[in-house]
Amino acid sequence: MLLNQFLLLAAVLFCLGVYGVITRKNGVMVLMSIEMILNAVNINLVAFGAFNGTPIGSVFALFVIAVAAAEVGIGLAIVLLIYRNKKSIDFSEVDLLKG
Amino acid sequence: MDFTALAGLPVADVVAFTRPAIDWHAVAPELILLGFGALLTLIDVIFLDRAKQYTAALAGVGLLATMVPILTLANDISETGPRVMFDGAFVVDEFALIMKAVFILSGYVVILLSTNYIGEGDYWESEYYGLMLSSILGMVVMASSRDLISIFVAFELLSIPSYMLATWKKRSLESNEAGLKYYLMGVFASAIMLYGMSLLFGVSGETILTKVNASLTSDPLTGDALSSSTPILTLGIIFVIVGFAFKVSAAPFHSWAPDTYSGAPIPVTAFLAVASKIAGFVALVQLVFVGFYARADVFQPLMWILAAASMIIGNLVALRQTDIVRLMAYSGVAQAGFILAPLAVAGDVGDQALSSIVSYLAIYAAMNLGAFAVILAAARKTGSTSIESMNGLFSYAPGLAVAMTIFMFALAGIPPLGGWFAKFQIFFAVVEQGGTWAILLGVLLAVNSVIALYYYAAVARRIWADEAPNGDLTPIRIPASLSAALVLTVVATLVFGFLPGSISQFTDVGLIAGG
Amino acid sequence: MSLSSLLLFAADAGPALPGYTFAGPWILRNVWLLPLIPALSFLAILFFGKRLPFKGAEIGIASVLSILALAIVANIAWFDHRDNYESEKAEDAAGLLLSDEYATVAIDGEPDSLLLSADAGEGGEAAHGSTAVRNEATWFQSGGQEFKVGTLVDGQAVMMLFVVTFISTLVHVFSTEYVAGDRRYTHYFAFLSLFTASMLLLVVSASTIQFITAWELVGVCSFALIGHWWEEKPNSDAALKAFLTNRVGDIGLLVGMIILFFSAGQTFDIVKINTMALAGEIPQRNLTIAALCLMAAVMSKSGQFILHTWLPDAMAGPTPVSALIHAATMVVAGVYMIARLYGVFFVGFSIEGSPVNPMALIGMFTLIFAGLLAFVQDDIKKVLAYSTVSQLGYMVMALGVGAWTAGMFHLFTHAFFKAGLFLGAGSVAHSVHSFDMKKDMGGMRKFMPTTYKTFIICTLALVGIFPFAGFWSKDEILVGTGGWGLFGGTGGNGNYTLMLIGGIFGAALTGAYMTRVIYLTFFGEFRHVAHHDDHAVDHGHADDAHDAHANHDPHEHGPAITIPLILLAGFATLIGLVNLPPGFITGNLESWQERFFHFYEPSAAAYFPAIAHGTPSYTLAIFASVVGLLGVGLAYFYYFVLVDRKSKAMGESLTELPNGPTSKFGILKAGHTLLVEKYYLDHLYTDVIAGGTKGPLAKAVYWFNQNVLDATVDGVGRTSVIAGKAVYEHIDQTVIDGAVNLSGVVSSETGAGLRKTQNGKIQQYAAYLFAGATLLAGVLIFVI
Amino acid sequence: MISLLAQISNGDDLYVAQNIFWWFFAIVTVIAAVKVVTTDNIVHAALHLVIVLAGVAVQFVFLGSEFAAATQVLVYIGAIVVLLLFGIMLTRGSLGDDGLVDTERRGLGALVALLLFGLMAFSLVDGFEDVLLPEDSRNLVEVTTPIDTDIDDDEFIRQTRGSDTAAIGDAIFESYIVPFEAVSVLLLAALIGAVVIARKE
Repeated sequence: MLLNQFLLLAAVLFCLGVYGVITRKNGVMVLMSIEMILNAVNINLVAFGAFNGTPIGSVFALFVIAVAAAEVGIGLAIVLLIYRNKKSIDFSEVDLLKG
Repeated sequence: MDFTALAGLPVADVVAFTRPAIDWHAVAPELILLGFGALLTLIDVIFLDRAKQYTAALAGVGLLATMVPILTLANDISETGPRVMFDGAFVVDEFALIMKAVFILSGYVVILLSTNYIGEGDYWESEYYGLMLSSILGMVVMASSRDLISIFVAFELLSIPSYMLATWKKRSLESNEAGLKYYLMGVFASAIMLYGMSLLFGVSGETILTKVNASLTSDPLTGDALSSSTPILTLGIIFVIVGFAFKVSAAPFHSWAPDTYSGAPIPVTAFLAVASKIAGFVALVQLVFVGFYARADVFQPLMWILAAASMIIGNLVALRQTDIVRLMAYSGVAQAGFILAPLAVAGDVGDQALSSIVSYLAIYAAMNLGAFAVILAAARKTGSTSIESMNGLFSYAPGLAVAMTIFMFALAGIPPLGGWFAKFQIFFAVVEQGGTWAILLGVLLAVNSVIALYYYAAVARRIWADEAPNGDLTPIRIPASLSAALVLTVVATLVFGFLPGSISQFTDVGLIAGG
Repeated sequence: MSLSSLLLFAADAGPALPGYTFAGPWILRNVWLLPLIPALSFLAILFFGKRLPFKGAEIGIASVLSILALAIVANIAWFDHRDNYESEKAEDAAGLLLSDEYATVAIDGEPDSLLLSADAGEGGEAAHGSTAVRNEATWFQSGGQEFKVGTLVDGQAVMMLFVVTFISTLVHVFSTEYVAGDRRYTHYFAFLSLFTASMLLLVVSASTIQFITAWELVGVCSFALIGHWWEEKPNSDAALKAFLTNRVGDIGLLVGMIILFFSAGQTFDIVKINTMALAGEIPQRNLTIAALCLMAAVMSKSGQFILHTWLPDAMAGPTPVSALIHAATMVVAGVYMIARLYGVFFVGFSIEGSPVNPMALIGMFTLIFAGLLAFVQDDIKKVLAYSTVSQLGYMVMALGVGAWTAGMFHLFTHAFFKAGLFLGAGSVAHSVHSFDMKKDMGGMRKFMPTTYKTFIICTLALVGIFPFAGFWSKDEILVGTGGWGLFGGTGGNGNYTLMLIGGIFGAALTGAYMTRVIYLTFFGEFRHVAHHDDHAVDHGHADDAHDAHANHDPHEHGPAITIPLILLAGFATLIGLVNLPPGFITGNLESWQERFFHFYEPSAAAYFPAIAHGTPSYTLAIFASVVGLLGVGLAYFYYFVLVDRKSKAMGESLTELPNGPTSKFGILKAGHTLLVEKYYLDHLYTDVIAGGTKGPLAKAVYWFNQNVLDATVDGVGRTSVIAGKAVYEHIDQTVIDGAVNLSGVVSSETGAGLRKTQNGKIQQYAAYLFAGATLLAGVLIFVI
Repeated sequence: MISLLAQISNGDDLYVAQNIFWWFFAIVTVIAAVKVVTTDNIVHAALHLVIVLAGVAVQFVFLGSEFAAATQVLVYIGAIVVLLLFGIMLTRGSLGDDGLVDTERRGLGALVALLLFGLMAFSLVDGFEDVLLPEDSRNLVEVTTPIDTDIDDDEFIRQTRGSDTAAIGDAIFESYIVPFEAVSVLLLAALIGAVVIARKE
């Protein structure tokens, strides 16, 4: 199989995630897009691990997964906090600070 | 492709596991910090509210205790050379130790700043300090990381607690927003950085920076020597650097900084603006000097652009700020531009660029923490961080006014205060290289230091020249810990300026040991 | 011929002497004491000042008195060293013990077969060169580069040490009364001490990096002292303007010094840089660029056109500060820097043998330009400020034409008489609580006789009237332009004819505007009316503190103010004699000529260029004096005759001739012929044609008197005023200030535009992040 | 695709079945991913996300990294998606279509995403055009020591099934012990912090 098959698939997922984080208003949906971006990176890492014949790719991916879990956890905590204070998780309304 | 694994067919491979040799002395700072963090959590769990008043002190003691192995290591290393562990993933050299010391000391000052703020503000205390310690642990680990995975994890370890610290004023919408923005931008930045790391890992098959560096000079497929970079390498290097450019709030990746700084609790802002930013620079320095050094044709132009953009954008926008914390944020963007400047010539004048950056970081920590200490103290009375709230500070708090003037002029680079030496060394390193682009960057540095003076001096002018709001001249009660922080930073700023040798003898480090 | 003469000859014939030594008298090796004492005094005043009976002033005065004493000792030690060092060395080499004789020879000036030529003219000076005394220590080390600090003491430095300490002492004394009762009295003295320390540090700097530090420090002190009464917004604005304008020049300073650093093989050592520049070891191109950059610093610090705008504004500070900082010391730092790095400028601008160079041109332009501006100021301090700018122009021009000694000599004399003028102005203003000559002064000679007399003396010195100090130094500058055969002047470093003309013209301007000041301030009737209170608000000076006296008549002050004035007037009278031109006197006293040149110019040192000296000419001196007096005369006629006559006629104290339509009518009625240009021809025709038949001669004389003389005076005066006003309003206040402000506005507006991108929407930021990363990567992949 | 066709026409040793599977999963994943970022229904988005995550797990299997695949399923699908669903519930996201989930920033988002993709695709094609993956990456794991029952303190010698799981474990504890410990601190800190942030006062 071609290495680029995987890499390009990852690139597609990455860019879709980017599109998502820019356009989604709902906080939880932004978090979902972030997960997609991180997954894209994981595909890259594992594919390169296979390409180079080393387990480091998978190791790296595992670290990313662990960190992503932590990140999504606190991301959700912050989203919930904002929801409690604002009764809304519309990120486009979170713009008190600017200038 | 092999589906045998899926089918579960046994394959009799045998792999040896070698227990890695661990140099306990070299990891002692991390372990002590970890121990105090755990202790803090345990005490909180066991004694609950009864221990609340001691948590700040315990955190402070923990940081100071961490300085002990750092000093003994420094002594050791000067005789035996750098300690390298885990195939070069973890290195304790002069650079690492200096930066660790800077992190620990600035963390200590931040804790001094936090003591009354957090205690009086009815915030979660022991968790606050616990998270602060774990973030500092991340920084300390970062200073020794010479490996992509370690750098990534250290980056996350120092970032994730600070996302939460920025949100710590839970009932304040501004604080929530500050935390959210910081969190989201941080996650996006780490995503970009990870993508870049994946590409670099892909072409080299390694994560140890020295090995990555070695692989950058030859084509990953053919093994031919590369005269210039390939798109894939360029993309990888740039994406990794962008991730840290976010952390150091370099333009155009600075947009989170002003918003986060102005919304977060002020001690946390000081922490983000100083310790966290320095950690970003430490990572950048390690990446550039160890990981990408062979690809100066990529990182130099990139750093040039980032430095120039940061200086210009940071300074220009700072001119229009009305909030002192936002002003500090934009000034921080401009300062980041200054610190990035030597990296734009690092390929040619490596040692000098490195030591100028290290000096700048140490001096920057003192000046900026001091400025935030004054802002914090002034806000105790005025309850506001608008620049107007600094008006007439001199008439009711002359000590603070003098201190703030010192910090402002130091930040502006007026000799003989600390900042001048920092700026001077940067300028010196950049011009030393001597090429057209370096000279142009030097001119930009000079011009920007003048622009910066406008807003720094404007703050000083308000302090001295304007009337206090409502003619209220009641003095500010400054708690002991805050005074201690002020004294420390003022002394450091003055000493670094008058006796630059006091800092340059430490920061005069050679190229970083890569393991 | 003795052995020692052979040695001296050998030195003459060979390469120039290095020009410095690390040995020498103790005081010259330890001049770092001079900046140290006031620095300590600064701290002492800050910490203990308020608790002392005189609120810290006593510490300040004690410290300046002690450093004044040290400076005098240093000067004396230098005189001895200057004359005897070479002979001591020669004697060491030859094993002879002639030092005593040499000392006598040099000091008494008795002709000696060995040193005849050395004393008689410059020809022999090479054999008897000046040897600077150095001392240094390592400040810090960085990147394998040692940063040294040290002291470099030569004639220039000891001269400046004396000027700074002397003026500073007088200003301290003056200030005890002038700012008495001020609420920041203690801080004021603290900053005076700090300023003195910084200035002395600058003076003795041996390395460029140290020089830059001191340069910035004096800037900060100036900022603090200009803004001393910061409660008034104009004052603090002025302080900021001064600071910012100076920073523009500082870029030049920094860049220039860095270029020199690298060009001279990575050294900050001033002596080495100069030596290499002169030895041709630095490419001419580098030197030129460095000199141009440094010129920017000179322009800002020493108020040269076009970066001079801060200096008049800086008059918002207390008057003694203006006298010290903005007349005698800090503003000459730029001139001093040129003199210090003269090798660089001399080679960089090819001063030798060319008819024009940027430095001379800037100096000349500034001296004329500022002279014109001085005409239209109503604020006495602003007149003096523009006058200072103008005189600094003279100094820069002098250095630009290669007349090093003339420039430094003018710096020296100017310090005394201009400080005297400023303090005099301060004394007057202290009485009337205002600086506005037109509204609040007039007739002050009756109230303040001492101030009046000293002010007149200092004015004479400034205008360059024989034999006051300014005459000698200005004449020497004109001589130094060199080469214009018309006045018999010869020598010099080039044919700076244009500068000669400019300098002479500037002398006329000086005479004219100073006469105006004298009239408006000291003559006529006291115009101070009860509007003082509004007035104080407009001007916001120190004198607000003295509102209690507001309604008293002006009166002379106590000794703390008059004694400094008298001392400065004395210096303004006599100090010019220290550099009598060669050939002025003959006989036994011949050796008293050119003492300033002899002791203070570092001749024959490798770090100093071999400059040629112009030969003085009586014709030139007389011509320049006449032109200067012409300026005085015209202004005198206008103010003391026409305006005075008009004032008496109208029964009030006028400040200029009324020239509105109604007053013209009044003029005709009163039978006075006030000639405004428009009516000039009408009068000519009516008088000549109508009066031609009766008493033609008497009529003609009368006509000549009334029309031609008056018209000329009036025309010249008015033209100058109009020119000055036009320049002031259209160029100085609009174009230059505009340009200075424009950069700020553009930056600020760009900032405002950029600020809009920060719209608070997090996802917008995300887009910036990703787009930024993409664009950066795209640029680096596809473009670079 | 073109290179794939080229391989077929060249008669290279092709894994046709694998490629067909791969394309099937890839297309499904991409379609689901598009739905995640475009659908107006937040619950649908979450469910589509499950498909994407599962698709990524399949990619890991294709790449011979079963351990990563298993972790992917456990952590992402098992934990993170559940967490997100809780988030949706707690923030009372509507179960039906929600017109307010998108912003007007679509054009910008599309532009940035396309530019980014263009850049990545260009670089990837330029760098790895037609590069084949090794047939079995695990063959490269070298056998260093024969089986030995003597276990001494410093050198553990284990029999392994030869999967990458063992190699991963070895790598983590040989070279990446510091980041591993750091991640544990990180998870603890995130846990404590998230509780403090999210809990009601």
